[in-house]
Amino acid sequence: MQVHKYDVVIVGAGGAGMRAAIESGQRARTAVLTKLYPTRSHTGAAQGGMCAALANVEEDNWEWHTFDTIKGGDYLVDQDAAEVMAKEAIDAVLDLEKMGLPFNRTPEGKIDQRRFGGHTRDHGKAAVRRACYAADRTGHMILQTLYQNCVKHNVEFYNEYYVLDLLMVEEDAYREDGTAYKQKRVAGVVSYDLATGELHVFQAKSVVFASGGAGKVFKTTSNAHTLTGDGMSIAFRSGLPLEDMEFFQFHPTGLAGLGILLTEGARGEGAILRNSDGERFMERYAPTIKDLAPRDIVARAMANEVREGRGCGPNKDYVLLDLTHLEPEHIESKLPDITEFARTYLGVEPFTDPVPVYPTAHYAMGGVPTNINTEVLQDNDTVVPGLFAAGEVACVSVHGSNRLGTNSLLDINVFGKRAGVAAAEYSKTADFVELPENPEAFVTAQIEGVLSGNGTERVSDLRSTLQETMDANVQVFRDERSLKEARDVIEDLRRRYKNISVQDKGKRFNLDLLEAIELGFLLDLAEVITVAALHRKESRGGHYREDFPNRDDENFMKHSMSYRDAEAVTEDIKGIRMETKPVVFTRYQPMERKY
Amino acid sequence: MSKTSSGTLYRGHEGMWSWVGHRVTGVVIFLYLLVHVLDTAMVRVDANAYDAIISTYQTPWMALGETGLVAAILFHAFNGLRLILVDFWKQGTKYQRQMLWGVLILWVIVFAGFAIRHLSIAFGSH
Amino acid sequence: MSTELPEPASKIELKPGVGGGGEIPSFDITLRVRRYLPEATADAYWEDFKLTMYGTDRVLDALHKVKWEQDGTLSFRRSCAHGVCGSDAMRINGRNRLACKTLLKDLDTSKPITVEAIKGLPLEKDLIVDMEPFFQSYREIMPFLISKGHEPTKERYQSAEDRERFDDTTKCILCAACTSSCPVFWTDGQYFGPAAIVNAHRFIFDSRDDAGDMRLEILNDKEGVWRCRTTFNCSEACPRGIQVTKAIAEVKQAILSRTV
Amino acid sequence: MSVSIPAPRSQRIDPKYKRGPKSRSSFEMLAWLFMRLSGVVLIVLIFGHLFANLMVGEGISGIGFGFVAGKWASPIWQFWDLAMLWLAMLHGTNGVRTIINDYAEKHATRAWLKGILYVATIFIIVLGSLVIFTFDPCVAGSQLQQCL
Ligand SMILES: Cc1cc2nc3c(=O)[nH]c(=O)nc-3n(C[C@H](O)[C@H](O)[C@H](O)COP(=O)(O)OP(=O)(O)OC[C@H]3O[C@@H](n4cnc5c(N)ncnc54)[C@H](O)[C@@H]3O)c2cc1C
Ligand code: HEM
Ligand code: SF4
Ligand code: F3S
Ligand code: FES
Repeated sequence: MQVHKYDVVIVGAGGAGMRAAIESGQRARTAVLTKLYPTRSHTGAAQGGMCAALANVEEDNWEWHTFDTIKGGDYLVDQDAAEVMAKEAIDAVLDLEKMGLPFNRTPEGKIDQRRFGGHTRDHGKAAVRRACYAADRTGHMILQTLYQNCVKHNVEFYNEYYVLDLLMVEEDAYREDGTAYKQKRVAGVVSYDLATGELHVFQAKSVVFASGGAGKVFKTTSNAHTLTGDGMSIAFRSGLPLEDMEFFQFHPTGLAGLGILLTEGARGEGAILRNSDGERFMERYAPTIKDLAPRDIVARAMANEVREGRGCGPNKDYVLLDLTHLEPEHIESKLPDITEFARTYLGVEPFTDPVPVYPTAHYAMGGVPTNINTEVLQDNDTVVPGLFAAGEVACVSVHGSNRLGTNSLLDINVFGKRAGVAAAEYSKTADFVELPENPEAFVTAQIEGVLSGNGTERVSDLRSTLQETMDANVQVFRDERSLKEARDVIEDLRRRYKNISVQDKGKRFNLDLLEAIELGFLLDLAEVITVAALHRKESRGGHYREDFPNRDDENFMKHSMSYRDAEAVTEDIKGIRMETKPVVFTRYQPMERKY
Repeated sequence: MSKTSSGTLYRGHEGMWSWVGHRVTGVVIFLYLLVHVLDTAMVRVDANAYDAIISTYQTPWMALGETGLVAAILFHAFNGLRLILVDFWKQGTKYQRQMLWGVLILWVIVFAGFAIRHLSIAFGSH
Repeated sequence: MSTELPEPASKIELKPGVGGGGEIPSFDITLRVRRYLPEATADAYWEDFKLTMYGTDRVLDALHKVKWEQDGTLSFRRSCAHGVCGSDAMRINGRNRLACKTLLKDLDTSKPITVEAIKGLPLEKDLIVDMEPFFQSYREIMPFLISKGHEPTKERYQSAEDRERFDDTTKCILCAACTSSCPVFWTDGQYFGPAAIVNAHRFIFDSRDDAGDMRLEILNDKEGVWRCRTTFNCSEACPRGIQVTKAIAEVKQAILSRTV
Repeated sequence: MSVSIPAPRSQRIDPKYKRGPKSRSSFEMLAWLFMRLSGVVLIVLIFGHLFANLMVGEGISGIGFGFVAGKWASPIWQFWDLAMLWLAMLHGTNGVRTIINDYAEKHATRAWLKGILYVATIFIIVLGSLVIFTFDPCVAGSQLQQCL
């Protein structure tokens, strides 16, 4: 084992992590630990764009953007955070341009902007062109540009270092009203070097979590194989809460079976959805706007068709996205990417045949709770000094119960930057927190446990069972029965997880071992998601309970906070305590969400 | 680095094989040139010795060798022109494949012309 | 939407087979993987795996199937699984491709499908190579925008044509398929390699950048652009369809016209 | 688990990939340019040479001391062959130099091979030039009329 000392340690080198590193690297001694080479992070997969009210092509302002964000999130958005994000969006885009990001340009040479779902002028009057973009590779360009600037500023990367534990200490402390509580402080992290199998402990004054999403909880997902929610799960295991985990966004049009995303733009250009009878089924669910209804409505309609036996394909488990009535030239010029994906991955020629699609798990609205300064909260309002989080792993919460397209790339830039600055500033005045004795003990035991286990269960079997269960029971439709079923399966998988074995016992590039550990993270999160979903007996944004189909502001206009607590029992699950946290309102009162 | 023994040959496309050809022919021509200057240098030493050496060039076997050499020179020369076009002509990289076919066609034609004439002289007049 | 589209039929006849039912077509393949387990054997060796795969499966799926069902020690990098992250460049049937973008049915499945690590970088385990030398070359060409003078308060302007000038080379995902397909790089590891040149090109031809000369100077090295023998392997290998050799030619021209 | 292997990345980057100090001059560029320019000229020279020697008249059968003497009697052919000698040798030498750079990994090997190459090249160029400049039609054994 080796010990390294840094002022700031950043976990994750996606958009959020690298944006933080650029700020922090110039102010304090910074290390970035990442399980992937930075340019492999999933931020690179984002296509659509990044919103900011630049008003380059038409009138716009950040207040409208704030409103759209809040309304899009079905009023579960913390409005102070949404204001910060919309206000700082403009600088976030300009910063990226100055760093060299090659945005598409208007004829005058300014950054071009285009329309995107849910972004409107003057509180919903009409669609507005707010998304800045670089062809259909906006995320790729952001990721590359940020990495380039990290190279410029000589940021120290530890590539293929898996962070497996967060080191924190607890101190007795007293609130203003005199009540005692345990104050957590961050001491560092423990990481596993993939190439050598050695453990490295990083002692740091500030730790920034930016480890991205957790889409692999589901089977059908637009997320990468490596998005296993490590950061969320590590925080949860360390006794920190997770906020709003029941809210997961399902994007309607993922390539069936694969989950690869086909942008919303397809339907914008006139593509329509059909079931196995060739029916344009959206006519039944949203008679006026049909296929262009909001993401959650379309996704539910698709799932319903399949559920009622009108799915297509050998297993009747998907519907069709029909572009065959459109002009080939038009598709080719507007949607080159999705036509290429359909051709490459499904062998379907979209000009002549409809493309199999199904909702795909896309984005975790919830995560590690933070305030607008990206400081992680250990309860509703106590920050953990030195611990920060940004990006998909965090929940500030700017997305509430449903994220608007293009707001995530914005989120990672705005709050990534804030996290980098805050972490560096904090490290200037803070002292190192003493490492606990044997800081690596937990991880060593965990690894030894997996390596020496010679049980009969195979990691891949457990994982696919988990993912299938989640797809079947915790996807766009949920009700008490399905959630309980998922809960039972997860409980069973947890038991079976104790009996796994891996074949690779070596130290070098032991991905077999890491997949086993990642499965542990997934099981944790699946459980939290399911319990939180059971707990929220209403429908809001991405969370739709068939047994409670309406929004219930009276009882549920609040964030959910899941804690790990050995004593507690929630919804028959031992070890999870559910609490709530009020939503921050500044000026927009909840209204019915109608477009 | 035996442990990293390299596995199969890389199955490149036309561009790679033409480069292999260009390199091999280049070396062959170079080696031939070294010898050729040495033998030609005999004209400075003894006319008979020179004629003796040249007469070996006139045997059928050597004639075949000469033919091979010319084949190599022709390929190297035409492909060299292609490479120059790739480097200097704006559309060069786009049409490199087509140009390679051009090189091969040109090569076949010119080489056939040469071979007929040369071999008929070499084999015919003795 | 402003343009009036003809309202599509609310119900159409689907072609047979599209609507549902029936078997998923499957086929058997042999995956011949170049294994190298440094902790077990000194040498690399071939190992065959027999698999039943489906029409939409890619080489990556076959590798996963081996790893998850037959041999957990098989090691390879992957992440996005749809050709945008650049993790899984490997030599498939002798040519560099991304495993996640290569459909099995497009390969000849009557023969074993060979899968090996990319060439020219130190092999670490099975299909995993050490990427550090590759990224080192990338970092050396100063892959970031350098502009002199005052920072504008708003964005710098750039015409659509100027933006188009370097569009092709912005697509690079640093997968190393190009560099590890280059015959020069295989034998001369010091060659900067096509990927580094592509990324230099991206900045040299960006109208906002002022450090083109420095990058040209870096590449006017004995291990720089002049090492390229225009073998085009890089262009053929690039999964993003970047015209790599063309970019290299443009950099050569730029160095020439700058010095001559 | 019996084989002992060096820890990967212990020396982050294998020396094989360590570039030497940056070359300051534009030598490589000039060499590259020379390959292309000399190539174009060589096409004319070599094709002319082959045509004159192998295609016209009696072709290869006609070549002998007399043929050479006849050609070199003309300063044009003398110049032609001299240019061809120099260009081809320099072109070929530079080509082989590239090849050595490509395949010889060790610095010392590179240096040795290139040393041998350059010695051979200088020897051949000097020898060839001398032969052309000091050509004597009446060298020993000459059967030419003017010498008899
Ligand atoms: C297909 C697709 C399209 C999208 N399109 C858009 C769009 O158009 N607009 C938009 O705004 N948003 C879009 N999104 C959402 C957005 O891209 C993501 O939410 C965002 O990029 C997340 O960035 P991140 O920095 O938080 O995480 P990531 O980019 O996922 O990075 C995570 C990082 O954490 C590291 N990491 C993870 N676990 C560990 C560990 N245990 N130890 C060390 N390091 C670790 C990884 O190596 C990686 O570097 C899209 C998402 C997808 C999947
Ligand atoms: C006939 C006219 C010729 C032309 C047009 C020509 C053209 C070229 C060109 C353009 C190159 C550079 C290739 C590159 O940089 O990738 C080259 C390389 C080379 N040439 Fe020639 N050449 C000719 C004759 C010769 C002769 C007569 C010799 C031998 C003495 C020769 C030997 C070589 C060698 C050894 C190389 C290096 C090959 C390599 O690096 O792979 N060439 N030639
Ligand atoms: S140029 Fe193409 S092949 Fe090379 S690294 Fe970039 S994307 Fe990969
Ligand atoms: S493969 Fe290599 S030789 Fe040049 S054209 Fe590409 S860099
Ligand atoms: S896994 Fe990302 S490119 Fe193949």
